[in-house]
Amino acid sequence: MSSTDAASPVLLAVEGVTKHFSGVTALSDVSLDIRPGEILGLLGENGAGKSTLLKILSGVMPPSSGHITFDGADYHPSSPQDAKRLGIVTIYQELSLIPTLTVAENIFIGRAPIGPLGLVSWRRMEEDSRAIIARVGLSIDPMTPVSALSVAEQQLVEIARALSLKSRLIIMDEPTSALTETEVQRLLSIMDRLRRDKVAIMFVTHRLEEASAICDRMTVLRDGRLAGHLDRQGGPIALPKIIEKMVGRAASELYARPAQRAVAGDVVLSVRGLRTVRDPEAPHAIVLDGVDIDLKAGEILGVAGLVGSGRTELARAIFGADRIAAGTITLDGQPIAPASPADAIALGIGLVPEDRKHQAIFAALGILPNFSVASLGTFSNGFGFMAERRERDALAGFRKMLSIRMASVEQAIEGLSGGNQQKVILARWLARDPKVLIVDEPTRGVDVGAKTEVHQILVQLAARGIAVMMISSELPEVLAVSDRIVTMRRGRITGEMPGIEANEEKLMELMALDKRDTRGPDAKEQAR
Amino acid sequence: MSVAGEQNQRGGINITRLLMSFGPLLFLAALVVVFTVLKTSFIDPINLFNITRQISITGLIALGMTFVILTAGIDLSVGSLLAFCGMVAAVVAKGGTANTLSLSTSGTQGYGWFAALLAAVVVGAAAGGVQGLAITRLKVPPFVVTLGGLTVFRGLTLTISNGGPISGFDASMRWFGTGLIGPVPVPALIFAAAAFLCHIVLRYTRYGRAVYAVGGNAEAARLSGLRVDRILVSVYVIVGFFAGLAAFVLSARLNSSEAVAGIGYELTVISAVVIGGTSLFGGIGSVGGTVVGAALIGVLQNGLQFNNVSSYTQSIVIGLILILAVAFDRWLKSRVRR
Amino acid sequence: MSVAGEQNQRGGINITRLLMSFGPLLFLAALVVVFTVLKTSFIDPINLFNITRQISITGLIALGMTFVILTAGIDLSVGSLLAFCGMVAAVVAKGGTANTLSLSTSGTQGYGWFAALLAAVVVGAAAGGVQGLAITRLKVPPFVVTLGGLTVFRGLTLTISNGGPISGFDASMRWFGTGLIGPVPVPALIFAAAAFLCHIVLRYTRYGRAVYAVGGNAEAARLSGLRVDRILVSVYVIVGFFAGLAAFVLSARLNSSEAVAGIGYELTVISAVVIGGTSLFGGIGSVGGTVVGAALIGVLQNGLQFNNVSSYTQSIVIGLILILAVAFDRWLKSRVRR
Amino acid sequence: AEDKLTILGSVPNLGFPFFVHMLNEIKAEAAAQGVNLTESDGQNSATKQTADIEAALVQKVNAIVISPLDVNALAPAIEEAVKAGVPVVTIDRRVDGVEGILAHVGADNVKGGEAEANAMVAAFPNGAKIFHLQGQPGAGPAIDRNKGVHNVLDPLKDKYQIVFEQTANFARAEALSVTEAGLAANGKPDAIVCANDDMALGAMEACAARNFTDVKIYGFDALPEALVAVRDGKLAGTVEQFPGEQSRTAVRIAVAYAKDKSEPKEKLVLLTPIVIGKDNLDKAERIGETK
Ligand SMILES: Nc1ncnc2c1ncn2[C@@H]1O[C@H](COP(=O)(O)OP(=O)(O)OP(=O)(O)O)[C@@H](O)[C@H]1O
Ligand SMILES: Nc1ncnc2c1ncn2[C@@H]1O[C@H](COP(=O)(O)OP(=O)(O)OP(=O)(O)O)[C@@H](O)[C@H]1O
Ligand SMILES: [Mg+2]
Ligand SMILES: [Mg+2]
Repeated sequence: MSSTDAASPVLLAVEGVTKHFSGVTALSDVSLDIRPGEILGLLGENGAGKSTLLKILSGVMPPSSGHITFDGADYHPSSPQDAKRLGIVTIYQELSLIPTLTVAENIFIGRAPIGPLGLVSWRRMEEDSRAIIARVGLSIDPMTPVSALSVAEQQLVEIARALSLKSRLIIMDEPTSALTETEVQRLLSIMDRLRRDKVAIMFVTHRLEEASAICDRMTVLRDGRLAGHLDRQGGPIALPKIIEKMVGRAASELYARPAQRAVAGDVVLSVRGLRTVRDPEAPHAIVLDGVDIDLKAGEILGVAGLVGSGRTELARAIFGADRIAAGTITLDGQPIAPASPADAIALGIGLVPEDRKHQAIFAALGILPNFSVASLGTFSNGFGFMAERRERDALAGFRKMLSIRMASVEQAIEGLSGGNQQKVILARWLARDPKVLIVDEPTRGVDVGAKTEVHQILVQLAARGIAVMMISSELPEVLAVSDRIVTMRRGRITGEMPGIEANEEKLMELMALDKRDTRGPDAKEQAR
Repeated sequence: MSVAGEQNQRGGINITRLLMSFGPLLFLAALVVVFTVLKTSFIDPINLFNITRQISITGLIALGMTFVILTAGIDLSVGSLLAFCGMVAAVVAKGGTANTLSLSTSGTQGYGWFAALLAAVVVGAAAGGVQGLAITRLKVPPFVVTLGGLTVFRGLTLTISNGGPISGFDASMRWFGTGLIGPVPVPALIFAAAAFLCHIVLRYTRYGRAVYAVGGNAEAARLSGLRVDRILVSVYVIVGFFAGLAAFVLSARLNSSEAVAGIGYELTVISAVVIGGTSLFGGIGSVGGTVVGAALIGVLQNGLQFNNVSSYTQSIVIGLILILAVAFDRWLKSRVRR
Repeated sequence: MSVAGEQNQRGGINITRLLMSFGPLLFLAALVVVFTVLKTSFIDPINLFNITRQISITGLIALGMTFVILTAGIDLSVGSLLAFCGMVAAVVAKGGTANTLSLSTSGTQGYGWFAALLAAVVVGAAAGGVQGLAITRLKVPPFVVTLGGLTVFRGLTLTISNGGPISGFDASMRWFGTGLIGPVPVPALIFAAAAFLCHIVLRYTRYGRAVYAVGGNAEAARLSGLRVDRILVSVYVIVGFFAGLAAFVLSARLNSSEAVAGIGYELTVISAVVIGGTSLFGGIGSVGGTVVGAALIGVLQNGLQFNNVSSYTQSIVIGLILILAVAFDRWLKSRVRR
Repeated sequence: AEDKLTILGSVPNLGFPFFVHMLNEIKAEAAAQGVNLTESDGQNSATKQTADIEAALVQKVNAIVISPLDVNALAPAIEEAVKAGVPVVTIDRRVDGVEGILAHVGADNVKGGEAEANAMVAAFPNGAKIFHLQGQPGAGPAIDRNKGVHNVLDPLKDKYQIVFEQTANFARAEALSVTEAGLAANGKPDAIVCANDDMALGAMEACAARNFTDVKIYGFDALPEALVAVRDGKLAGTVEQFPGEQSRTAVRIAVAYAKDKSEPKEKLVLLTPIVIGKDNLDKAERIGETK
């Protein structure tokens, strides 16, 4: 990889940018610069101010003070169009696709190909977008509405759209948070190609290996301030150096494998021959095709698989969120048939869903109601009145235990950084003290420090005898925390091994015998 | 984020809270001042009690509507449902559809005020429940179901009464519309008590929390174990109950149940809720706001009539003030960012 | 994904597409069959043309409302705005507010039909634009702004005409309401042409696609570089334009502009749009659906009248069918995957 | 029944008892004459009433008896009927400018308003302080009745002051709260003149609540409920326009023509509206319903 050509002129320079949100200082006197053909990593813990900085650069919001130049000229974008016109393209952390429109239309939003009469040519739009998404490895029908896509697929569409725009600077805010290894690798190689074409890229991620592998330089933020710059000098920037800058102290080992625990107890949850039906409301959902799985008390079962392998569907089926076509589920030896999440929860099952924004948080509500929504029974008296005192005490406990950073429990949850939102959702389920806890991508968008904390929490839960099922697209994470690992592909379980024997190569082999082909003939047949 | 920042943040939030409830309240206060300056007798207790009595009918329905709108729903049928419940109450109170025209009927034929009240609220709640089921089971949007309800209930009302009013209730029933306890009109007391109850339910109970959660994000609420459909049905039952209660009070007040009662009430009621700061997208709002919103509309109408403003001009002024009140509220809130 | 899968997928989409538009259409067809069986003269061309003429007024407004609802907005002011534009058109056509009652006025005093038409649509579009600006600049929700507009425009209309109608236009203007081209009523032709144009704009222009995008997710649309506020204002201009056009046609048809015209139209118009499958949450819907929705309501009203169903029963039946039509559409869609 | 004649009976708005009565009388007379009746409710919309006429023309009714919601707006539809050779008899509200209408049977609303105001003036020879409750803004009868009242009172401005004039949309609940506001703002008036009985009854409740039992309240339409109130001395009077008689006469004329083309004796039958007070209750058409 070519290192930055120090002689090339600075493309974008940020000088002393500060941003206040009514009392909160999200950014304080931050400066950085980026040159053409350079990949600059922007790193920092949750809430460090990365997204805020990127939003300023892409014209979503103005800075409170500070100065920005682009191409040597003053740059004060008043809207995203201004940025776009200059060739600054952004992939936002919260996905910004239009769910009701097709993939093709999302890719060509505002610039649909025009035919001879000045009318939109749907045929060309479809063809061109098929080629564009193929670049990122997607082969879905471009005329599919985005609402039918999984989070990962949406993220790929968003990336594809950004890449298809003529750009000089691409800003990527956690583009890989929902992706599995294969897609990530593909993205990294595309980024490398763009670098050779002299496009500048600003890249935010909490997956430090990725950042280390691709970035030429890194700027690290801590508490809204500049914590320092790191440079690739000959080799990739070492992880401990990054972590030290991020958290302000020497780094412990990143994915410390927790000490092996006592062997797990009895089987708590047992699934046999689980099949699901194709849901007309979510036609792309993977159909489970006879899943058998056992979950023991006190163990963490890691579930690995590529995007679209059916892990989320498995979790939702067990949780009563989707209809089941065939198969049995037993809990503590008793057959159960949860018809709704409420039933599953009453039986002692919890689920932290993968799509935080749409499935977990109540954006406009305070942290307190967000926390207690699944335990209203616990936090209310016999007459149905809330025991707010107890509720607050419980939240205070979790706030400390999970080190959730918030201004106050009255604050609307949307004001928290993504990682802290995730911790509140975890607290929601911990408060219920479930028998079985399923976590789907529990550390999506969570920073390294917090990630380790979440892992520790999961381990502690298991140690208390809770059966934990962890779905994750990050193999290092699966390897680090799982006592046992199963792999899935095309709605089926393809392998199982003790965590201690597993490694990335073995898992990859079980996950991906062929290319992403989730809607192959057998899956379809099953759908009838 | 520094500790100072945190404290600041907290202070900021409190100010916002205050302003959030004060926005419409400030506007209301300003209106009262203006009308008093224009004509001092405006703040005569008699007139103020008139206003409270006048807002109590739509105010009661607005309380129920607050629940509905908090779940991101809407109920356009309330005006027709009010007429329907009023007619049912009249039939029960008088023991038939026959119109006893004497205004001093002792009502010996009928079943008395209590049965009438019960009939009104039970029918209202049941009708609301049926609409709630249509919304949750048939997956038809609330706007459509209650728009259908609007015409269906009106048709039913006209059918029952054959277009005419049913009039003449006994004194014990009329007391609920025209009586006073001390200087305070009974309808105003009923409204105040109902508002207090609704406030408690929404703010301090498990059920209230669930209503906000469903409105905030229905999918997340379902995945958090709330029985979303039941809660949705329940809010339509509640608004129907209040439409029934309001119908009873209105009939008692007018000494008559009319087939044309409540036409256009849905818009007044929804205005009250929205002026009070409740979001039509659900999850945000309060009973206190609704009370202030209802009061604002009542004061505006009364004040303009008080000054004998022509009805054409009244329409124009009311429309503009409605928009301005909400704009002012938005502006205040945007000053104090979350 | 395999090639077979893709084809399947695509096939699925086409079937759904078809059914999406066929849901209300099937319902409409069923209604026509039922009414024809009940009384054969229902499908007399004369009656069918009557129906098309009858739906053309609310249908025109429904076309504009489709744009608004596609952006997740709503416009409650259309009925009042129609009355307002009609009054403006009358004043221009007659050169004053004086009421000439004769049906055969030659209208020499006024400025002729073209000026009247122009005035109606310009005033309508401008009024819509003002409301759009209030929505985007003052950040007041569309429901509130247009509810305010509903009362403001009515008040203005009454003020202009001092409560009365303005009647008696010349034959050239009346032709737009009562004329025929071949066997086809002119209002129906105007409606058809406007519907075709709207279909092209929404389906085949960048502007149209932007309207869908804004309705699908306004924030995402903004981040994608669309000028969301401008698009929002534009849809209110469009619905205002159509309210003006409808006002002109209505005045021409009735030979009179009434101050009470259009009361309650907002609900009929929104019903037509929603029955046609357009989502009140924005982003989903089509002009074809709206036309079918408008036709469904027209056929229903005409058919019931045709069979001399009592007007009270008519209300009940129309309300129920409205709900059932949408429920049927939902059910069809849930049967067939997207 | 094949050769039975069919007529269309159309009224402006069946939400109001006045028109329910009118249609009931049309129904009764049609039955008495042995013809079929197609009913139409304008539902307070000129377009709806127009559509009903068009539908009836398709069905080839033999005659139309109609009380138009708005005389101007319904004129084109009526003209269409006339052109189609269907005899039309209008009730209550007269359509000018359409040639060939068979007959009109009515009592002028302007005249009614004048009668109402005159009755009030007669009750207060020395002048009075007056509240005036108007009907729905823009509605035909509201305009005409308002005109009638002002025709009488405007020249007498010095003695008869209208201190409070508001619309209550023909609705009882609104009349109640509007009157409450009026009483609070202006104190007790001598008389309240209302554009229909529903508003008069609402105003009556508002006065009763303040114990202003000697305010003279005048209504319009002579509904049974108002007649009872007049009898009990709670309303001072109400205007009788004989809608039932109008309707029956209109049906008779229409049927006679439809049967054998017999032209009516008079093309214009005008019944003079009278004010029903305590002393002439027996003149009220619907007094029989007040038992
Ligand atoms: N709209 C807002 N209103 C108030 N505070 C905000 C807002 N947006 C961000 N903040 C605050 O600003 C700080 C920085 O947030 P930002 O989203 O930039 O963090 P981040 O570095 O992107 O974190 P993450 O890695 O979790 O995405 C946080 O403390 C957050 O709470
Ligand atoms: N909440 C949901 N409701 C319906 N379908 C969903 C939901 N979430 C995901 N899906 C479906 O899942 C499909 C993708 O597969 P899925 O997300 O199950 O794979 P996965 O193995 O969980 O992989 P990943 O978690 O990486 O996306 C999507 O096409 C989408 O339709
Ligand atoms: Mg971020
Ligand atoms: Mg998943």
